[in-house]
This record gives sequence, C-alpha cells and structure tokens, in this order.
Amino acid sequence: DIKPAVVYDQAGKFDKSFNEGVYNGITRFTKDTGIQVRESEPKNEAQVEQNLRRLAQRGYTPIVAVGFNMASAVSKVAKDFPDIQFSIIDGVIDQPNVQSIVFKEHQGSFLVGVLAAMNSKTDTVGFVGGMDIPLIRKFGCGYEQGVKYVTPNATVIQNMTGSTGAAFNDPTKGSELAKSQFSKGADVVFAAAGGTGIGVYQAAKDEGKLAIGVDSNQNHIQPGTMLTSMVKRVDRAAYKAFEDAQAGDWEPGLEVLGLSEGGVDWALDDYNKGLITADMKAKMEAVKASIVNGDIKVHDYMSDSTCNY
Amino acid sequence: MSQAKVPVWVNVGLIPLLNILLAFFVSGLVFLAIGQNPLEAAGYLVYGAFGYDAGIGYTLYYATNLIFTGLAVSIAFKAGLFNIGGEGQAYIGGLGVGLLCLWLDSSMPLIIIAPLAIIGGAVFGAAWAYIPAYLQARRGSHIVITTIMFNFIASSLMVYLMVNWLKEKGMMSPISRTFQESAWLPYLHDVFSPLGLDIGNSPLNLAFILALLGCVVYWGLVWHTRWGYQLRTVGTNPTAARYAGIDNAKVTIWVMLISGAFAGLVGVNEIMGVNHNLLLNFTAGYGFAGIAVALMGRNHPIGIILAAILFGALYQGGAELAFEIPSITPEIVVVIQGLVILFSGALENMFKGKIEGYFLRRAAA
Amino acid sequence: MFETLILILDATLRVSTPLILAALAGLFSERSGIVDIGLEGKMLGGAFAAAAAAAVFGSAWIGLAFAILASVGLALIHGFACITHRGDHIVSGVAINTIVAGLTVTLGLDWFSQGGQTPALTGDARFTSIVFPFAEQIADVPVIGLIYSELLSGHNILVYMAFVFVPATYWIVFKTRFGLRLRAVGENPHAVDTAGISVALVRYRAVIICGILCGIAGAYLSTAHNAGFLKDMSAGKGYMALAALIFGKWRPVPVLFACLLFGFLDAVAVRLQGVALPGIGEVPVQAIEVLPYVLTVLLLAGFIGKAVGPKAIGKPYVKERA
Amino acid sequence: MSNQTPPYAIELEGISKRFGAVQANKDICLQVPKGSIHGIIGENGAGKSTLMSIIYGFYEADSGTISIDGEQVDIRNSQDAIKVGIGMVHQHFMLVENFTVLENIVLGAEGGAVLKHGLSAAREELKRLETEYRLDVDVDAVVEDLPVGLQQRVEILKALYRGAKILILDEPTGVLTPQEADHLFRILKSLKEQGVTVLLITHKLREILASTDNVSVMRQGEMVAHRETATTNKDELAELMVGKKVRLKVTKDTAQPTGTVLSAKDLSFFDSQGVERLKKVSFELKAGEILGIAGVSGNGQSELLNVLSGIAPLSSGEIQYAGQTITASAPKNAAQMRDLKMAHVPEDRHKMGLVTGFDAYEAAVLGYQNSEVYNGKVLMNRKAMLSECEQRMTDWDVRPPDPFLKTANFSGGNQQKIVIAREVEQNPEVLLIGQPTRGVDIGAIENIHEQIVKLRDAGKAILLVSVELDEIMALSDRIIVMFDGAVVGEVPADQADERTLGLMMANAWNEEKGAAEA
Ligand SMILES: Nc1ncnc2c1ncn2[C@@H]1O[C@H](COP(=O)(O)OP(=O)(O)OP(=O)(O)O)[C@@H](O)[C@H]1O
Ligand SMILES: Nc1ncnc2c1ncn2[C@@H]1O[C@H](COP(=O)(O)OP(=O)(O)OP(=O)(O)O)[C@@H](O)[C@H]1O
Ligand SMILES: [Mg+2]
Ligand SMILES: [Mg+2]
Repeated sequence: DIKPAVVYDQAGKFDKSFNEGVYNGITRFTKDTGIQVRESEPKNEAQVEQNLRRLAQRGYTPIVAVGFNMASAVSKVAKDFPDIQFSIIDGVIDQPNVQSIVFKEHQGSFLVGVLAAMNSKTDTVGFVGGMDIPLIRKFGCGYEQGVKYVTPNATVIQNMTGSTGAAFNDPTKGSELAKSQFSKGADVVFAAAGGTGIGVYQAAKDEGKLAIGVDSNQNHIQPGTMLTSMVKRVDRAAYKAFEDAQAGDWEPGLEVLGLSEGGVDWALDDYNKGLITADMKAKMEAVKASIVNGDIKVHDYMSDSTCNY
Repeated sequence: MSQAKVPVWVNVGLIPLLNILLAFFVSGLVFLAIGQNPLEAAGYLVYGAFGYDAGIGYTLYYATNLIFTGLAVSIAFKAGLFNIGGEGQAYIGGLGVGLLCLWLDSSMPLIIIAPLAIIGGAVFGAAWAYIPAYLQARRGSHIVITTIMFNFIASSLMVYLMVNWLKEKGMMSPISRTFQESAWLPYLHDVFSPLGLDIGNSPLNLAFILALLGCVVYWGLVWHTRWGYQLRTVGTNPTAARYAGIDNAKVTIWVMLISGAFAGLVGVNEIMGVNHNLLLNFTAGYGFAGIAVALMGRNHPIGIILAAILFGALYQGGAELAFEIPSITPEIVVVIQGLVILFSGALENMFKGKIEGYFLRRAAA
Repeated sequence: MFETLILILDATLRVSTPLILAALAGLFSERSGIVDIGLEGKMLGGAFAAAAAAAVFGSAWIGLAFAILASVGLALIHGFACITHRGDHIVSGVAINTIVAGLTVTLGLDWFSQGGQTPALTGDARFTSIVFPFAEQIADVPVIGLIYSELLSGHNILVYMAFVFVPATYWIVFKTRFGLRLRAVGENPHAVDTAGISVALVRYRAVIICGILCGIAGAYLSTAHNAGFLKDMSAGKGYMALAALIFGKWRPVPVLFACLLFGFLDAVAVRLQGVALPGIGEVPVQAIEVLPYVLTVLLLAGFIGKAVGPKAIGKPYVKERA
Repeated sequence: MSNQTPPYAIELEGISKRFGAVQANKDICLQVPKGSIHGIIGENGAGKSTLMSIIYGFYEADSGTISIDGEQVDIRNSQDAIKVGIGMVHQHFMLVENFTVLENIVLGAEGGAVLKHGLSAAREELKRLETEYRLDVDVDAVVEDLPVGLQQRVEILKALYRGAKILILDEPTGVLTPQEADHLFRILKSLKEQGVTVLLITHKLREILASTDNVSVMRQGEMVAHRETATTNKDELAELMVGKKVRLKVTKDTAQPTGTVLSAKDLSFFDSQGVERLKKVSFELKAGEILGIAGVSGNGQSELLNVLSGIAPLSSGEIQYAGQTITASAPKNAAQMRDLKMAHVPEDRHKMGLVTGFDAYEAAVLGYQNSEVYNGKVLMNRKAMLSECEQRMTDWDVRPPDPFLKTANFSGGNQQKIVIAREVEQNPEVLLIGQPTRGVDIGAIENIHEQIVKLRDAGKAILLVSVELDEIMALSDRIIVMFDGAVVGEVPADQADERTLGLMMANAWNEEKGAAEA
C-alpha cells in the first residue's frame, strides 16, 4: 500500500470550498481503499515547508499540496527528496518528481455565466472574487464570457475582496460586496472567493437574490437561493493522484483538467433542481457540448493576462 | 528602624517561577478541556522542541525572532515606554532587508550585503518607530495607541507595496522574486557541516548569532553607559531625569529608535535567513509575543534569551503537537503565550504582596 | 447618486454597529479609569460564544446570552488583574486578546471539528432583519421613501440596540448616581474612596458593563452580520473602537460620530475597490483602509484638537500617600 | 476640663497597624471628649495620618477597637465611618478637580439613583450650612478653578453635609496663610460650639497651643503622651515629639555678604497649560548670604527653583549668572547650570531628587552622571562611583552606609542626607535648596541647618525655599515673600515677624494695615 499525505493551505480543510473539496476526495479514497491519508494543516509560511519536509522524511508519498501558495515550498522540498512524489494543485512546478494539476476554470465559469444570464431579470449580474490574482480573474473572465454569450448587452459587476490571502476568508466583506452589487441591480452573483463566499451566499439569501457557489458543490449551503456551483473537481484530482500512485501509474508533469476531462462542471442536485427549468438544463448541456467540441472557445485570462475575447 | 529586605532570589526567582507554573497549570486545564492528556501533550511538545536536531534548530530559529522583539519591548520598557509596535517595526524592518537584498543581490557578495541588510533592517525598523516616538516625546501622544495604529498602517503599506510594486510578475500571491544566493544568510547547518557537525536541516541561520550579539549590546548599553543611566532614570522617574539635566524627549526618541531597530532585525532572520524573498505576514505575531518574552525575561538579556527559547520551544513543539494530533491546532500555543502574559505580567502582584510580606515579616521578626 | 449615498450609509450603519457597541463598552471602562485594549479579545470571545451557543441551541438570543457571559467573564479577568491586583492595564489587555485569539480556535476545533469555525448558522440561530411597517409601500416615495425603507428599515435588532445605547450611555454617565461615581473614580479614585464608596466596586461594575456591551458586539459579528464564527473575525475592530473612543474624547455622542465615520470609510473602501475616480485615478484601497488609523494618530498628535482622557486612567489605585 | 465621666466622642483602644516592615501604629490608646478640639502632634512618619485614616475607615487596623460615644463600632471602610458621624479633611484634598463644588459634595451621598433630585436638595441644604458656619463658596464653580483655601472649605462642607459630628483635619494649615489659618480656627471654634468634636493634626506647636483643648503626642508609631493644652508649653511638646531635648533655634552669626553672584530680572514662566506661574520676579543673590523665599506652597516657589536651575525654560526675563546671560532665547538646561556650579536640592526628593529604584551609589551621582569622574571612554566607572559614595556616607553619617542599598529603603532623613551631600560636595557657588527639612525629623533638621549655615559662612550663595515660616525666619539673612507667582515684598530677617510675613503671603499686607488701624 501507498502512504499518502495531504497538506492543506492556510484556509484549512473546512473552508467549505477549495480545501474542503480535497478533503472530500481523500475521505472517499479512504472509504474506497481503506488507506489512511495523513493530513496536515500548517498555520504559517514556515510550517508549510516544515510539514512537507517532515512528511517526506517519514516516507509519505505521494504528498498532495493544496493551492498555489505552496509552490515555492514544494519546489524546495521536492528538490531535497527526489524519491518522494509530490502533486500540487493549482500550481505549476517543473521538477521530475512533481505533478502539477491545474484546471480550466474559465470553462466552468463560462457555464455558470450562461446559467446566470438566463436567470437574471435585470440583465445585471455580479462576480465577487477573493484575492485579486490572475487565477481569480480567470474565473471572472470566463463568467463574463458566459453571461455575454446569452445576453450580449448584460452588465457584469466585478469586485475583488482584497489583495492578500485574507481575501479568501472574509465573509463580512463578501456580504458587503454582494449587497453593494445587489443595490446596483445585480440579481445573480457568482462568488469565487473561498470562505468569503459564505458571506456572499448569506447576503443573497437575506435579500432574496441568487448566488453561485464555487470549487465544491456548495448548493446545500443556502438551499433555494443557490442557483448552482461551479465545481472544480479538486476532490477527483486528489483521489486520482492517490489512485494512480496505488496502481503505480502516477506520473510527474503537467495535468490540465477541463470540461472534457470532467475537471470542471456545473452542479445540479436536489438543492437547486427547483430553480433549473428543463429549458435551462437543455441549454446548459448544449453549451457544454459546444465547449467540449470546440465550437465555443472560452478565452483563458491567464494565457495573455487580458480578458479580450 | 529595621532595614527589612526581601531576598533577591524571591523577586527574580521564586515569584516569576510561581507565575509561570500557574500559567502552565491553567494551560494544562485547557488541554484537559479539549480532551487531551496534558502530560502526553507536554511530551510531544518537549520532544518536538528538543528531541531531535532539526527540532532544536526550529526552536532556536523561532527564538531568534523572539529575542529581537523581546529586546525591543524590553529596552523601551526600561525607559517607561510600552512599545506595542514591534509587529509593525519588524514588518517594515523586513521590508528594508528585502529591498536591499533585491537591489544588491546580483551585484554584491554576501560579505557586503549582509552588514548592509542588517543595517537596513535596523534603520527601517527604527524609522517606523520614530514617528510614534517623536509624537510621544514632543506632542505627548500616547505611544501605546500610536504604535498599535502604526501596526495597522504598516500592514496596509506592505500590502500596497507588495501588490503594486514588489510582486514578481506571474506570481499568484504577492511575493517578490527569490533573492540570488549571494543574499542568503548562511544556515547554521551549512556553517557547521564543513566542521563535520550535522545539526539537522532547519531554518536556523546566522541571525541567531546576531540576536545573541544584540543581547550583549543591550546589556552594556543599559547598565554600563551613561546613556543607559539616563535611560533608566527617565524610565523610573522622569521628573528626576529632568532635574538631572537629562533631555527626556531625546532619550525617548533614541530608545524607541533602538527598540524599533531590534524589532526590525526580525527581518534579517525571516527575509534574508529563511524566506529569501519578500512576502506578506512574515512577522506572524512575533512583535506581540515579544511582550511576553520581555515580561517573562524580567527585562534582562539573559532572561530574554531563556524566555525566547521557551517560547520558541512552544512554537516548535506546538507545531509538532498539531502535526501529531490533528485535533489540536498550533493556536493552543497562542493560548499558553497569553496565559504567560496574564500571569507573569498583569497578575504579577498576585503572589508578590503575600510572599514579600511573608519575607518582610520574617526579616523583621 | 442619492441612492448610492443612501446605500453607502446603509452599509455604514451595519459596519459601524460593532464599533459603536465596543466603543461604548470602552467608554464605561475607561471613564472608570481602566484602560481597555482588550475590547478586541472580548468581542472575539463574545462572537465565538454566540456562534457556538447559537449553533448548539438554535437560538440567536441564547447565543447572545452566552456571548455576554463569555465577554463579562473576560472583563472580570481584566478587572481581577487591574483592580484587585493592580496589574498593568495594557499588559492585561494584551494577555486577554492573545488568550482569546488562541482559545476560540482551539475550542472551536475541539467542539465542531471545522478548523476552528463554528457551523454556519441559519434561521433562528441568526438575528435577522426587522422590516419596518409600510417599508415596502412607501419605498417609492422620493427621498423619504428611500431613507425610510433602505436606510432605517431592514436592520437587525442589534443595530437598533447599538443606536439606542448611545443616548442611554449619555444618560447613565452624566445624569445618574452611578455615572457621577464612575466619572469621579476615573478622575480621582481617592476622592471616591474617602467619600465612602468602594473604588473597586465602581470599577468592577464599569468593566462588567463593558463586558456586556462587548459581548453584544461580538454576537453581532457572528450571529447578525455574519452567520457563524471565523478565526480572528474581529479583525482589529476592537482597536478601531478604541481609536473611535479617543477620537470621540470619551463622550458618547462624539464617539458615535467617530464610529460612523470609521464605518463610512470602511463602506466606501468596499465600494471603491478597483474604481477609478475622475481626476484622481484608482485610489488604492489600502489608502482608505488606513485612514481611521492615520486620523487617530493625527488627533493624538494634537493636530486636530487634543484628546485628554480621564485623569486617573491606567493608574492602579493604591491607598497610599502620593 | 470637667471631671465628668465619659462617654467620649472617640475612644481608641490598642490600635496597631503595620505596613510591610513598618509598624506605623503600635497599641494606640486615645480618648477624646465630646465637643472638644483635640490636637495630635508628632514628627513626620510618626503615624498620625495612619491613625486618622484608621478612624476614618480608610485603612483597617490590624488590631484594636474604636468606640464612638461610648459604643464600640466596627469601621471597615469610609462608609462605616461616615455612618457613625465621622468626617475627614485629608492632608491632600480628596476632590474631583473637574467636578463642580456641588457634585463633589454630593459624591457618595447623592440621595437616589438619578442625580437631579439629589442635586437640588443638596443645593438647599448647603445654603443652610453655609450661613450657619459662614462657609460660603459658589456651589457651581468647578473645583480646579478655586484657590486652595476655598477647596478646603469644600472639604469641610463635604463632611458637614454628611452630618459629621466628629471632624478630623490632617495638617489643614500646611497650604494656608496664617490669616487663612486663623479663619479656619474660627470656623473650628464655631463647630465646637455646635457640639462637633474636632481632631486636629499639625506639627505647628503654635497652632496647638492656640486652639486645642487637649493634645496627644505620637512618636515612631506610639502614643507617648497626653496633655491638657493649658498645662503644657512649646518646649515640653517638642521634647515629647523627638524624645530628647531639642534646640528650636539655629545659632548663626550675622551674614557677611559680598558681591552679587546671581541676579534675576523680570523672570516669567508659563506652564504647559498656558498659566502664568511666575510674574516678573526680580532679585539679587549675594555670596555669603542665605536668601529665604517665603510663601504658601503653590505660589511660584517651585517654578522659581525650576527656572533658576534650568529644569524649566524661562518664558521671558533674564538671569545673570557666572558671566552668562540666560534668557528665553538663550536658555541653559539643568546640566549646563550644573556645569556653572549651581547645585540644587529639590523640594521633593522622591519625585525629583532621587530615583528610588536605583542603588544608593547610582542615586548619588544623579545630575552628575556625565561627569568625567564617573565615566570611562565608553562605559561608566563603577569603581569611582562606589568609592566616592562610601566616603560620603561616612562623612555625612548616612545610615546604613551601604552603597548597594536601594534608595527607597533609606528613611526620609537619610535620603535627604544623600541628596544634600551630593549637591554640597560638588562645591557649588550657588545652592538652591527647597524644603530642606520636609519629612525630616527634628534631630536631623538641626544637622541640615548647620550644614547650610556652614556653606554660607564659606562664602557661597544660598537660595532657600521653605513653606515653614519658622525655618525661613531661623535661617535666612534676607526674606522675599512670593504670592501668586510674584514677589510681594522683601524684609531683612531681623525685622521679620510671623504676622507681617503672613499678611504678605496672603497679599493682604497693605489692606490689613489699614483695617488694623481702624
Ligand atoms: N500606605 C502605606 N504603605 C506603607 N507604609 C506606609 C503607608 N502609609 C504610611 N506608611 C508608613 O507608616 C509610617 C507612618 O506614616 P503616617 O503617614 O501615619 O505619618 P504621619 O505622622 O502622618 O507623618 P506626616 O507628618 O509626614 O504626615 C511612616 O513610616 C510611613 O512611611
Ligand atoms: N516611598 C517609600 N518606598 C519604600 N519604602 C519607604 C518609602 N518611604 C519610606 N519607606 C520606608 O519606611 C521607613 C520609614 O520611613 P520614614 O521616612 O517615615 O522614616 P523616619 O523614621 O521618619 O526616619 P528619618 O528620621 O530618617 O526621617 C524607611 O526606613 C523606609 O524603609
Ligand atoms: Mg501625615
Ligand atoms: Mg522621616
């Protein structure tokens, strides 16, 4: 058996979002295989590297590192432990024992943008990002394209919560930003902001507007006002890393997961099925197919740092 | 009249010891409250902190920061000033170190960069302490409040600079480019390994030696120079200081500059010694922990070193503990730290009156 | 434009509520001579207790009660250190802030296993908005309608409480026996002692009131403004309240306006994120965020008036000749 | 006195109180007849204030009982004391300075949870008290704006408002001019006529003899004697206080002043609040003379010392000294004045003259810490400091002669010796000396006075500030009187008498002269 481990980023494994997705993945892995996964939640920069190093020392492999913040620590430790397999989610490191897993968030965001536009009565929708970084702009840009695809003259109000890591964990500000967007006419808001999103969904609930979750399927958080979630299958990524390692198929290098690979998607479940009409569902399936077969090309913000599509 | 005196060992030994024991006892209760065996937890703590080479290295690495901030808080205390701004001064000090490294790393060797960066960290830290010091000295603004405000201002300033100016292109999070190795302060394990000594891989670096030097400087300065004499006079009796022709304002400003400089040296350890790039939040509460260190170290360099090592051990041991028992968070160390501040700082008189009374009566009898 | 202003003011009310509560809390404490930089910790402790109790019992009111209990408990520790044992007020405040910062997360993780957070609160576990009668109907009346339906109506009970507490505090501090003694004890505790009043008792009462108000502020954070507790969710609001207290020169009404100013800046900062202002360009959010702190420093430096606190503030009361 | 049996207004039995190592009160017994004025005297530190504070419930006695009107009472706090009819006017006033007189008076006796009614009722009651005892003050004035004499009235009113039948006054005349003091004693007499019992603490024997019925003497925490005032005299009381015969007179020859060493012209000083504390003060100080500055405390003497010694900057005017002209624009700080051989024994040794946390050898160089004698190139020269300190301790009979003892742990007299030795041994040209014997017992006073006269005879100039008229008159060769920051008169020592100086100190010299003749 393998001896897998995971290191969450500083938001912690219960952020209801990104880290929690990974957590769900490994719980499933443990349930399916009976193999325990060693978890670690460092609380500061120094501990990230310290914990990675200690896990490596103790022979844990593969070690999944969650989040772009881990990149520099993983790259340092991976150098010192060439025999240990590292998988980093959302970061790219070019080293022989590191697997980099990234997602085509723009495609998933496009999808939920389409759904948002279909549900907006005011033709104004909102986007609340977490930390202002290219990755989050990538979400925003994909979303905007999706909205405009349905309603070309729609307004997309975009706000970022902040410019530091704290922006992923500030529900108060999330709620204020959402309220300010509602007051400007938005009636659907997409939060790509980690824990900050909780405040956004709450505000939507309180004001009777619709919200779109991110990363994990967050539809259950505010049933009735959660239109859908843009799921980014980090759970599947983590699961797959362990599964491959178990089977001896783990390979270093870049892995890009998009719609076609099932890496991103929109969520439809019991919590939001009341909000989704059959028409909408059909349209969503059609758009999805077009993206997969290349008829719709969604621009990736990170490819040129602009949102010109 | 009898000249009853409380024995020195009571004041510097017994009473502090009792206070700390009480803090640890209450910490033990916290462990019990969360269903952990305090002794087992203590076992992990001690093993993590002192049980193996790298553990000791980490302990001393944390202690390095705490010595700097402890000295910073303490020397200001000596002048009767409460510098709560260590956090901000350390932050800005780190900025100074980082800027110098970013500027010089490709053109200069370590032997030139290191002293310059040390001076840079000290100067930036001192500069950040200067404004509250000036306002205290010349306009009577309460330094506790102004230094708290300056912590917030430093934090916003750093975010602004990192995000808008210093961030490396293409990086997600606001961190600068990594310095070239000419701007890395050598790790102690790298220093020792040519001597055939293996002390384990840890972030412990030459800044630790700098911290010890800082203690010597503190000691000489405070107790053996006229400046120190003036400083202590201002701290214990400002009116007498004025009577003695000492310029209180000048002393206040100077001591805060030195205090800020000590705090700024945290940047040398963190930025030049460990991270090798500029980043956010590397001060991680060391400025506040410095208060506990200074209090527990009784404002004496030896005490500060011991207290810093104790706290460093708690940090490192706490990380080990949280690593081994995932249901414990390293934040428990913050609780212990707070309890130490409470019992050996705020409640220092709890036993003092009774114990001193006992010894006085015994002496009088 | 008018609508935007109303909406910003509306947000201002929400954001300044915890500041007002905490600043009034500080007012009671500091008027009695006890410096309180532990507002932050008490608020955070209150927020945690409120969310934890609300999550367990499903009632925001029970949450509020626990918040008050927790915060008063912390206030009593502060009192025990500063009043009974004549400890340094600032050291005690720092200690409380530190302990609470660590303890909330530690207990949170142990109790709820959600990384130190409490479960998300829904329904009765949260204070919800109170809509004034006819708010819907007159919403379209120009000016008044918007003010009534957006600005005044639709906040939760704690917001209204905070605003009621301001005149109440004024009345208590300046028009009652307790207020007279409170102010006296902060100015000259010896005078109070020789008048046959226990200095310690007056001060303990003051810190307990301080605890109650901080508890409410904390409950607001986790069960009204947000829906659950998060690590460090007070995020410096206690220090901000302290700044407002100084800014308002320890008087209830000016303190209210200081809090509203700080809240307003915060509300504006949220809306200015990434917005380019005509003529100025994009104002860095950080510049607006630091304004309250900078203003406080300028005030303390005497550039905008002089802030003179109660005379005996921060000095342990010792029954001794000077 | 009548031979009537008690009940006494107050009866104390075996009161003891200890502060750490200090036995402040030891087995005190005292009986005070109803409706009498009872004086208590004793040196500084004898335990008088402590005893009064125990009666008033401010401190709790370690043992002993208190009876009021023959009934034993349990006084645990001031509230209890007030309840049994005890009122106290403290040595340092216990007033909230930014409150009005009315607010101060009702504090603790507000008469209800809401202030409004209590305040108006109190206003009525005060009107009555004011007329009954002729104690008029403006009840709406803010206390900090009132002169000390009036503040003391507020204190007395406060006690009476609470229905005090026993009034304790702790050194009430220290801050008053002799005339104000006389007024106070008239008030006390009328209180006595109304049946109020007065306990009066003072160390001015003159006041005891003039106004009390009985007097008790305390020494080192013990009650050593009781006398009927009518049967005793100054010398006996002084001896009882100190425990040995004392000379109350300083012996000195007439001064032989030579040239002027310091001249002050139109010195003005504004404090940080912008209040003018010194108003155009001018005088000349000659070598070989002692110039006394008399005045009620708080009339600018402290500021004058501060300005002369360089501690505080002049606001205007000029000082000529040692060939230098010191003005507001050309100031000299305390260190520079010391370099010009001006020594200064400050009025308050705890607040200014010493650092109580320092060891004696460190405190013994305060002000001279930069001198070459005590310094090496970088570090201070501890050896030199220690050996010099030891030498002085033997020369000046400082007990114990331990340079490592914390300054706080020396008694008041010995602390004062450390300060005076430090300043005098620098061989100054001018010695500014404030309250040289405050808090020093009569034995040590003699010694200090001798040293001052010796310095004068060595041709040095001495500026002496004291609120003790006796001391001023005994030591000075020339006396200047200050009132409200200004010099209001100058008298040669041999023409000075208490009444003249007292009137000057109240700035009522000219008015009274007219009135006295009428
Ligand atoms: N609160 C206290 N703590 C410690 N020691 C005290 C305290 N109050 C008084 N003492 C000591 O008790 C002794 C008696 O002091 P007390 O104030 O009663 O003297 P006193 O006769 O009133 O003197 P004075 O004439 O200076 O007012 C002194 O030695 C003094 O130092
Ligand atoms: N501020 C103080 N702090 C600590 N101890 C003090 C203080 N003041 C006085 N003492 C202690 O109280 C004792 C009595 O002091 P006090 O001045 O009353 O002495 P004294 O009997 O009047 O002596 P002397 O005759 O020398 O004036 C001293 O020996 C000293 O130890
Ligand atoms: Mg006294
Ligand atoms: Mg004495």
